[in-house]
Amino acid sequence: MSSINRESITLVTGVIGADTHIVGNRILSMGLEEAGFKVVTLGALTPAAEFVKAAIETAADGIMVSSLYGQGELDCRGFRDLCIEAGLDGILLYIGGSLVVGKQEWSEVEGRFLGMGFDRAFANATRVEDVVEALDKDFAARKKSG
Amino acid sequence: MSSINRESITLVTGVIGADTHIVGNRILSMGLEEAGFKVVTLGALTPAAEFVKAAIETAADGIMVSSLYGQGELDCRGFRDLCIEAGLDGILLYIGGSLVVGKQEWSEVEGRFLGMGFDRAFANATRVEDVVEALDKDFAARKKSG
Amino acid sequence: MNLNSDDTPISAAAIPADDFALMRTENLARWPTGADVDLDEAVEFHKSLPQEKQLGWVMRRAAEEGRCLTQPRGGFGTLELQLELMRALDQDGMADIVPTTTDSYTRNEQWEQAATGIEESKRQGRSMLNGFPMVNYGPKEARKLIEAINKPAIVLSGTAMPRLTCEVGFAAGFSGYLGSGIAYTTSYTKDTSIAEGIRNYQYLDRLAALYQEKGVELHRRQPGFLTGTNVPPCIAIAVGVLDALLAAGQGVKNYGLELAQTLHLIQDAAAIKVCGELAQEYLLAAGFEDMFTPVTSLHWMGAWPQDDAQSAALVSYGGTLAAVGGAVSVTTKSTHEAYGIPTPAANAEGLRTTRMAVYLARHIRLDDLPEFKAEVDLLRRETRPIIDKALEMGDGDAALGAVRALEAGALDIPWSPSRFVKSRVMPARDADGYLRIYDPGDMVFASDVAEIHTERLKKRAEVEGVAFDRNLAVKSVYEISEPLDKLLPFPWAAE
Amino acid sequence: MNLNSDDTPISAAAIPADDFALMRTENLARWPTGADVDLDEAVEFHKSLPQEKQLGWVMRRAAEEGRCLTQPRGGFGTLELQLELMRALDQDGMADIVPTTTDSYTRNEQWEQAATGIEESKRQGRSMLNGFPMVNYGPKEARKLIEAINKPAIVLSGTAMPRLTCEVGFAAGFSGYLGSGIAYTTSYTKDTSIAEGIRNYQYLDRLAALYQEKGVELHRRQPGFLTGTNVPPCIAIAVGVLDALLAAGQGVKNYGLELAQTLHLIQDAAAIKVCGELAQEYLLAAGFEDMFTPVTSLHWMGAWPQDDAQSAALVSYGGTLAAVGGAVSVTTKSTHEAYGIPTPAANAEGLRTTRMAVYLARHIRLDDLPEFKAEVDLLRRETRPIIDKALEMGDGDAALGAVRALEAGALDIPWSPSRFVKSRVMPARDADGYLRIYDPGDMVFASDVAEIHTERLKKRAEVEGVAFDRNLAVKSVYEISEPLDKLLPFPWAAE
Ligand code: B12
Ligand code: B12
Repeated sequence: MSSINRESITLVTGVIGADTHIVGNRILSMGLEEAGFKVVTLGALTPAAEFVKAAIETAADGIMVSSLYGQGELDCRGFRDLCIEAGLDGILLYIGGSLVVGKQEWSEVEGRFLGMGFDRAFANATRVEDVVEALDKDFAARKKSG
Repeated sequence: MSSINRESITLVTGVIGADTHIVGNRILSMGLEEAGFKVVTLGALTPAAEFVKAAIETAADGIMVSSLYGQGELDCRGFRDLCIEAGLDGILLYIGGSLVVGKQEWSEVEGRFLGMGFDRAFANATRVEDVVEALDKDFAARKKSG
Repeated sequence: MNLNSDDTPISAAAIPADDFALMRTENLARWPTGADVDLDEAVEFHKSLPQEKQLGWVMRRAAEEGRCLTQPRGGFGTLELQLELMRALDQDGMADIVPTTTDSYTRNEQWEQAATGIEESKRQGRSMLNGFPMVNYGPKEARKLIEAINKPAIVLSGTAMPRLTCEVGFAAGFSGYLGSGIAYTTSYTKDTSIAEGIRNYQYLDRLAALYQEKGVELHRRQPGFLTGTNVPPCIAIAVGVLDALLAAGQGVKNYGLELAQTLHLIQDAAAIKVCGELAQEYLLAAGFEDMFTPVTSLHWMGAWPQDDAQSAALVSYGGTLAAVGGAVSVTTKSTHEAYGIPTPAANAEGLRTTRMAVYLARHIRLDDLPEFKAEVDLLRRETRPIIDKALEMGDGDAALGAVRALEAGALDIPWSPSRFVKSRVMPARDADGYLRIYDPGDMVFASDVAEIHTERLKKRAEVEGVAFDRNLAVKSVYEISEPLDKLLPFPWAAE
Repeated sequence: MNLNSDDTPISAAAIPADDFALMRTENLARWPTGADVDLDEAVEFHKSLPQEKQLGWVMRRAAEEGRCLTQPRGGFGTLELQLELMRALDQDGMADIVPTTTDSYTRNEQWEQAATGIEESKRQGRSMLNGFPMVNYGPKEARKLIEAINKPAIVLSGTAMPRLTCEVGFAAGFSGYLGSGIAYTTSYTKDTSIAEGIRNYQYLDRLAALYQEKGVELHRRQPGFLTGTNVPPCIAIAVGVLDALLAAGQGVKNYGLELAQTLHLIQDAAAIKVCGELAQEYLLAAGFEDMFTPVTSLHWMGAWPQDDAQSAALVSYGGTLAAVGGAVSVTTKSTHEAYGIPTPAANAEGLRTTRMAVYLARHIRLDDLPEFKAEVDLLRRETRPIIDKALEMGDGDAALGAVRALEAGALDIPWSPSRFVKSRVMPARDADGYLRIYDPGDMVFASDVAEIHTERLKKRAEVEGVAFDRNLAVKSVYEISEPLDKLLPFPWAAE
């Protein structure tokens, strides 16, 4: 944790698709800022392409996608490919919220989203502290390896 | 229903075993009396043998056993035999209440008590009207066949 | 749709009949099923329904008789699934009002995509849409839903674009319709201007008024929950009153006002009382003398706990709060809320638990409790200035006032996704469990009122030994969803 | 047992130490495990427990801190099943107080039969007993239960014959014990005289006082539910106060009073308040100045509905009522109540739902509500004369007074199985949901008080268009267990 400099890291946040659930995403954005990261907030109802555009424009290190309304599974298909096409090869991709319709086994849900190319997926009781911890770990690992 | 004369029918009521749940049994007794039956009330905490003794003494036509506390399954074993031994061969035996420990499939519970020799078993939401209806039916049938 | 583009100056005045006829023609031409909307036939159908299947009548009777009716939410992606759901809610759930929630594509007027969703749902045998695609099925098919139940039916469609859906819904025989220009635009959109949202709902209200002119009293309803997230009653009521003025302006006579529960028995009862009161006060002042404005209480709209047993208490308490507060109806959730759209069975259970809770508390009223009276008084003092300010900013016009007040932040909505809302106001729960305002943003409260909010929240910070800062607001978003061992641990656990 | 046969005149005086020593020796000799009871060893064990596992301390702290603790009921027929149950209630249910309910054979001191029950349970792999056979297992084995949990444990044993069970329970390390001479004898027995029941509980109280003398403060508790069936608060409180006087007479210092919920928010809050008040009033008047008498509220003790969803509302409302009433603890039931003894999981869920309900209502108090004040006043005017009359009939002795008052019907218990109770009093629910007295039997109320009861019940008969007769009482027994379509049907259903 000590090895990374959060101020040098830019994260893009937003809620994907036709989803208006902004609360958790805003709290997350506030928390990441407080923790020292640079945060670019796209807000609710953000098409996948806009995430990528913003990430390019701000030379972001990671994209934090929220999805609550249950249709995230449809909205997120091909998200990693979009990033790669835009030249954002190594960008860190996190997803969090209520990712699917109805009550489903989390391990399965997680697997589905990791399969789509997200580096991590978070269930809806996730607290910001845990996200910060994961970010620190992942960026520290990248620093070492990269 | 018209064919039977309730006043000529004597029913013994009571709560079997170490069971103190008197409320339903008392309401049942009150209701049977109101419907016109002769009712002999033994009250709560009545050993099996006392039912039989009272039935003999009052030349009863039926015994209405209540059991609520869950141990009725133990208390009622051999009840029909006791009656037969005492010469009460054809006496009508009803049981009602919360007959077993815990939430069990009613059809199974019923089967168990019918197997013990009860003519009918009633679950705990039973209302007095339904009991009266069953009694009328059973006594009418007996009159015809007997 | 030139008659209602953003160029037209917005106003609360009724849409003239000729203009409206034109607007309707344009609107109905947007999707094939629009052609099946036959207003006169629909009017006849509504008139042929028994009174107890007409929500306008049912709401009036419930208010007269002091009932608290139950209503769930619910929508699935195909007619077959929706029929099954509505029958279950009617029969197993004993819902007094049966809902049809539309799916998100329908809400966004993406009917092509909704069509795909129907196909996918049919193929997979389960709902791939989060609601019923009302427009795609059209009024003839949707009428089967009305025929399948013995209760009145209401359309629930969280959107700023209800124009075609409302035409289809009313024509199908739905006698209730939830939604309003200010509440839904501020909570369901990012880039839709408030004026546009208001115009869209003026269309809907004008349509309801047209039915009224033809002798059918439909029930229109304002969704007071807004962002559902710790919305203080003063804000919910202010928006409700403004939305009611807009509906009245179009000629609506039967207009429900919803209020999301704060989960504080006294605050919720006070809110229900003040909401009904102020709605009438402002409607009368604006010259609308015969608008019926029953209040509906909504089960907790914020984040729910993951534990079904904990959620059961929220469901049940939701019935208690509605009954004690004297709400005319209560909109229910289920123990599945934290996870996803409930199964018909879970939804029906939520209805029955709520109904029993309503039964148990039906005699309780807090009107004479001093703490209740104080809260009523405070709430009036909080709310009137917000409405007055908005009306003033609109030179007396509720539509214009709402747009300008939201722009300026004089009327503000917490946690709103909309670009046209400041969303700087920050509510938090105080030490006594009341929802208060930590940061008013640009909203202006009388200094003694503001003082009460600050003092109560400072008291909480003190009691909990935490800083008096924005975290109080964030914690209050999480609070009700926290596990019990955090909310109420065994107090003296071993180290 | 000559020292306490029915020949000995009954009195509320403390059992002399010598006599008590003799009684204990006789008592412990009745079943082999009695020999394992070692009082001094037990005292050391209790002292070695952390405070939070000692119910006497926990109840005092809860009262000081204004907490409402949760406690379920629960007992299974073998040690293994009981261990599993108690762990589940402690951990999954977050119970603040963990129970061991004994089985009915144990309650009736039929230990041979209990032994068969244990065997049968083991053979069948499911509990054939409706509780834990505490005496058969004895203090050494039962102590494993105390060691398995992190909370205080209480023995629940509805019986008039607690002598050996209490010896074993306290020796095992249980720090709480529910039961009392008047309440349990009138509700759990048919042929046991009230005097005998009182004597048996005097033994138990004297034993608790012996622990107290040796520095261990156990929590004794009076089971205010009696027959659990529509017991009006005035009767429950009168019995509670008399039982408390009896316990005080033996030297008990930490004595809880239970009250079954009437399910009326205001009546229950009033009952909790008046119960605590009058207990202290009469104890002080009798010279007992330092008895601690916290009040516990009990989830609905009458018949439950068959529908889990409906029952969930009773569970949740039970938490609400306890919290709003300011009870120090609440004893919970589960959604399985109508069917049978709940599974550990269902029992734990009932605890969590209740706990959440307590959390939600923890700030609500009705003390300043005029309707509450009126009910408090009425309740005082109902209850004091009952207690005064009993004490008068006993020439100032609570034991003698209780026996004589019950015999005469001046103190009466509805729906009692006991030959020694008139059980002519008939309660019924009034039009506002309050439990009132339809027929006082031989109980004497001031005429203005009696008038209120009659008038309220006549109002109900009128409202419902039924006769003012005994059926009101019978209907009130069924009421809460009725299905929802009977309790609260859709009001305007088609014919
Ligand atoms: C509040 C709420 C609303 C509000 C939203 C207000 C707003 N503008 O934000 C309103 C009332 C408007 C609303 C509307 C709808 N809602 Co809604 N809503 C909720 C509710 C009750 C709480 C959500 C919330 O704010 N939680 C609190 C925040 C703090 O938590 P969070 O969002 O989970 O975020 C945290 C974590 O998940 C994590 N996190 C979030 N994003 C990310 C991203 C990353 C990268 C990481 C690492 C972590 C992370 O960190 C956050 C902070 O701790 C949930 C149910 C619930 N959970 O109790 C339903 C729920 C999400 N809604 C639901 C639905 C269906 C809808 C509607 C379609 C409803 C309808 N039928 O009308 C519409 C959606 C419209 C649309 N187009 O989006 C469903 C989703 C169904 C599903 N997934 O299966 C839910 C689960 C309710 C249900 N059981 O039906 N809703
Ligand atoms: C009130 C009550 C009590 C009161 C009883 C007061 C009294 N003296 O009568 C008190 C509090 C004292 C009590 C004590 C106990 N109870 Co209890 N009690 C109940 C409760 C809540 C309601 C029973 C009742 O009165 N119902 C109302 C009447 C009108 O209905 P009813 O009794 O079912 O009777 C009707 C029908 O069943 C039918 N009927 C009844 N008998 C008969 C007979 C015939 C022949 C026919 C045809 C019909 C018929 O007609 C009646 C009138 O409509 C039930 C749970 C429930 N049902 O909600 C538990 C319940 C019966 N009790 C139970 C238990 C375990 C006990 C105790 C052992 C508890 C304990 N652990 O301390 C003790 C028993 C002590 C003993 N030795 O008996 C369990 C039984 C468990 C099981 N069967 O698996 C139950 C189901 C609760 C539970 N879920 O744990 N209890």
